[in-house]
Amino acid sequence: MKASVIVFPGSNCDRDVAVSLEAAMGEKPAMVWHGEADVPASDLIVLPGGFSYGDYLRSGAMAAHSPIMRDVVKRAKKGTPVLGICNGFHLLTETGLLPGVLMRNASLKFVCKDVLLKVMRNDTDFTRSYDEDEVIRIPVAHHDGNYFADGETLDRLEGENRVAFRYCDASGTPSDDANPNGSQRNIAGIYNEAGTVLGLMPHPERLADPALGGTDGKPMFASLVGALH
Amino acid sequence: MSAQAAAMTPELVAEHGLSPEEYERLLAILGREPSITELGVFSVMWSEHCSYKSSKVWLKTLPTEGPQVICGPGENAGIVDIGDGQAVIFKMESHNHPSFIEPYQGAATGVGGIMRDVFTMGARPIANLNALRFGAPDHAKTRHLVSGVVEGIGGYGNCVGVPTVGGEVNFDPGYNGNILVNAMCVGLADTDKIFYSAARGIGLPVVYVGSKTGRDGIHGATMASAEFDDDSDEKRPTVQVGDPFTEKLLIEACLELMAGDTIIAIQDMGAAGLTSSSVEMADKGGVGFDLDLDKVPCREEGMTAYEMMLSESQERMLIVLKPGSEDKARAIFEKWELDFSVVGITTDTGRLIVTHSGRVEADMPVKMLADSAPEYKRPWTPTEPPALIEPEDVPAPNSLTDALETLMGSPHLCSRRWVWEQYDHMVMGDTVRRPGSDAAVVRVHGTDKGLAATCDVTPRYCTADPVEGGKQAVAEAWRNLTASGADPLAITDCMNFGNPERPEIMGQFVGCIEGMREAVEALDFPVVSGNVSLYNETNGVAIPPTPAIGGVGLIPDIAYMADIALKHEGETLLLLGAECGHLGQSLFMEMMQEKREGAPPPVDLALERKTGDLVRTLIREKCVSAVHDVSDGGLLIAVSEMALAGGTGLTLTDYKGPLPLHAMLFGEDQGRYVIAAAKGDDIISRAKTAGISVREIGETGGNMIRIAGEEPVPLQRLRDLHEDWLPHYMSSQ
Amino acid sequence: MKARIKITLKEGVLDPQGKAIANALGALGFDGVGDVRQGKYIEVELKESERASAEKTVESMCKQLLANMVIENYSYELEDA
Amino acid sequence: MKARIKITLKEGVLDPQGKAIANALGALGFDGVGDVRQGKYIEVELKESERASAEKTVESMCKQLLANMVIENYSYELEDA
Ligand SMILES: Nc1ncnc2c1ncn2[C@@H]1O[C@H](COP(=O)(O)OP(=O)(O)O)[C@@H](O)[C@H]1O
Ligand SMILES: [Mg+2]
Repeated sequence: MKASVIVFPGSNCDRDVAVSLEAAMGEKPAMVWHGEADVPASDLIVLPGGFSYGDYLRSGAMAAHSPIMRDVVKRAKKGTPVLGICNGFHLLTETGLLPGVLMRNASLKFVCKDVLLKVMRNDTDFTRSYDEDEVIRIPVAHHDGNYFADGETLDRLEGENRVAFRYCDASGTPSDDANPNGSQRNIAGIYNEAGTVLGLMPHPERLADPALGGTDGKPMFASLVGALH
Repeated sequence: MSAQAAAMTPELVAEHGLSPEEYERLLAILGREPSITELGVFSVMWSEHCSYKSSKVWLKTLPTEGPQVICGPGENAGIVDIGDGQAVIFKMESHNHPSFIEPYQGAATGVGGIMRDVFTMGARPIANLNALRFGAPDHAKTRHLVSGVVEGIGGYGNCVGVPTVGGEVNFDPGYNGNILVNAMCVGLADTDKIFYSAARGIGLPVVYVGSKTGRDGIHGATMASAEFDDDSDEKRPTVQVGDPFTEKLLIEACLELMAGDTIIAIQDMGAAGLTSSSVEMADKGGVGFDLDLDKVPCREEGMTAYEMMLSESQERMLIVLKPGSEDKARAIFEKWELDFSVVGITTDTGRLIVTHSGRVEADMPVKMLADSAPEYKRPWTPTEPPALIEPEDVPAPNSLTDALETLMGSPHLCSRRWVWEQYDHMVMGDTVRRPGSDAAVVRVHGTDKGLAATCDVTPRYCTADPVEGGKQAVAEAWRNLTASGADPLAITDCMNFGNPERPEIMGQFVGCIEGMREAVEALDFPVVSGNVSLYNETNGVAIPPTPAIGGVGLIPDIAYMADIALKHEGETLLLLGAECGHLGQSLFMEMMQEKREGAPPPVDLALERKTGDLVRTLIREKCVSAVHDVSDGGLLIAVSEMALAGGTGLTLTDYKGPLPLHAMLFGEDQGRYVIAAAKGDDIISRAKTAGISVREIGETGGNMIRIAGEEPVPLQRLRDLHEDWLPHYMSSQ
Repeated sequence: MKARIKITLKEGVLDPQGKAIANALGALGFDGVGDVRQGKYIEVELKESERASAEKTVESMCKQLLANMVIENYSYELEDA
Repeated sequence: MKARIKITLKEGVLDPQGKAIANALGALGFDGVGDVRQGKYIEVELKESERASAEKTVESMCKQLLANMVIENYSYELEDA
């Protein structure tokens, strides 16, 4: 399996996700500078977390116009799986590959902590190694993770089974207390129509190594390797 | 201030913070009247902030060497060997005054500045810490300052992508008029890729990289060396704004350049920007610099030489390159969308010659600028240590468990989660021990080694007895590293004090240094870098003496480290270290009697070392499942923190010893650790053989804290009290 | 020419910052504060000297980058330098 | 009454966001973009109906909360509802 991690000025989880990918794939992903015109041949494209362009103006707004993004969009539309984590999720919404926006957290504060997520589907390339409705623990670290879309869009997302993860309590119930940022309907991540593009705010790469205190992020990388090798 | 019309008047000289004697000295050095630019340059170089003129004689007494030390104080940061061709590079620095004036930007730029000190030496920053002191919670400005400072630290560190893994927070009315924001950065480098600031060689290009220069913080260095008065608001326009995005690019660009073989010397532009960086580089290299200010990238129009030399715009570096490598270097900085400009050349004149628009604006001897700063041995009077208070002389509380609840839910001991959840403490994927334990631990990327880091000082001890307080600060840092399983390596310090021209303040400084020196020597825990912040006074009221210590330790294999969480039921709890029930200057006395009296707990350095060495050995042998040092609040607080961290309760054994119960539970005797172990007997006998006091204090299990004869305290209740204070305080108006 | 651009949230879009400001104003004792909305204000210096073409430029700046048209509106004024 | 408030950075204060926007506009092919400055735009609904007292209220809102007077300036317009 070949994976590419796109590096933007201000990306800062590029190395972290590369480490998790390498652990799962047994091979280093390609690190691709945003100024390139083309993504090398890849089975998976990853848009990493961080603060592309400082998150100035709007998170992800400037990086969405990076030269490489034209090719990323093209390939995503042709079906290459794309995983956008945190700032990568911002980018996916800014380019229109995913609907909605991520607004400032309701608390207005940056939040870095472990949260519980309910895995809504386990039939995509990203989640096959999880159980359906499994509750997993993954960290979030963001200032702008408050998912917003109009009611119609939200209904459509739910109707098309495109909610990937929801913030929930230990029993799997999405509650206000379990919601770290005010996201509508406790949405932590969503898919595109085909289920090949996933954007999520939590960082699976941060808990994919027992030394870091948990491994609930690991099955995502294992799923991808299983599906795409 | 304009470059023209620069008649030297006594007022102008005084405005630049120079005393009449200092000005005479300047005239003697130059042999003529200075230009306004020269006056500005001298004033910042001779400011307390840059010259350490009041503190130098005392700082020299601190031990700075050891087999592990690669580079001690004097460079941008200290360097310590961690084996395998790797080094840890770290330093702590204050940004007190700017943070009081504009908490968000002041704290943010503090973080940015300390990171530059570390990556300028070739290290990738891998962890940030911060030691914060605020005024009393009920002081009108406190909430606003806490909120701004914490947001600023997070805003900068999170964006740059370096985890903020630890620190400390104090509230004390002594900081009402002067808060303290001390930022620490820890970096990792290869020992064969360390960079220094000495610009050795003639005819080498001097290169400016990073952000453009604006009129930011002109006179910041002299402001950082001046007392506040009620007009301080007037000084506001000098506030600098941080740009963490540019800092991130600067780190990547510098590290990319460093990977090649083009750099002779490199230095960040910190306080006094272009002035101090060029003087230091030229002086250390024994050369002169010709600078052409027309080449300096400027953000604003019409900037004068004076302004460019004194600007404290952030995110800038000065590099001396090997000749011919300019294009290679330029390509790297352009890729990262940063300014790059050759602004000068090294010369054999030994002079700093600054030209602007074809005019020589300054022409000064480098050596004199760097070395001739006055050095004062200011008069000092020692602080008279108060008498020891006997445990019996402090009244018992009505209820021990009420006292426990009061302390755990107080601003002094409540959880700092509200703070560190606003910091990205996990980015870089190596935070193997998150905030909430004694020391944070970051793994050395790609290895099994860990670096432990902590910030410590107990200002109320230092106020009562600076010598014991200084000792205690170093010892507590050593203890926190030990409790996490690390071999303590070295410390950085940040010496925050009032006006050194007052003998009693100078006496506090001298006392703290004396105590630190003793501890450093006894624990082989050298000082490798540091920073001094004086004049922390408002209207003649000085802050408590606050020598903040940043300690770093090495864990050879992170499979062998410890944390404070009680993990298993039915384990034995042991207390290692002597119990004297020392309540003087304790938080118990402060919270229950509302006073601060008596001598602080003394530190026995020989015992400290012996006890710590045993604890570390036990951790390495995997004999213990949890370790916590006993500090603020005493034993009952320590075990409660352990219980909360692991979600496992405990029962304390019925106490039969000689001390009053409350003194045993809340005394702040130093050099102690609580450990949890499946098999206690063996540890007891080993401790006894080593001559270390040891006592079985209880057993783990259940979901309460149980003390014989007292109502048990449910963990959930304690947790609520402990977790709620800070968020509740911050959300009320 | 200078463009003064206001970016505001569309109606119906939730505004956490505006809400927080409204609360804070209330807590500070300002009575009678109703809805508060926070947007962005951006000033752009343009070399352009012709109004019609400057308008076109600013429009496309807003659509392409400055505003997220999913949730935001923009409006602007042009001012001769 | 509605107050339309602009919060802008004082002259000389670094504006990292503005700088980044200017670069991004350049990269998008907009030529002739000079300085860009980003500020905030805040709309506050007020119960107040009298202009003079509304002005006073808005002034003190800006000074106390909306603007950071150390580095920002404010200006505003009032509009009858
Ligand atoms: N400003 C801060 N930033 C990050 N972490 C902090 C801060 N203040 C306190 N902490 C963390 O909270 C925990 C408790 O702090 P403290 O009581 O000072 O520990 P100790 O008594 O062991 O020195 C530590 O893990 C510490 O790193
Ligand atoms: Mg401790």
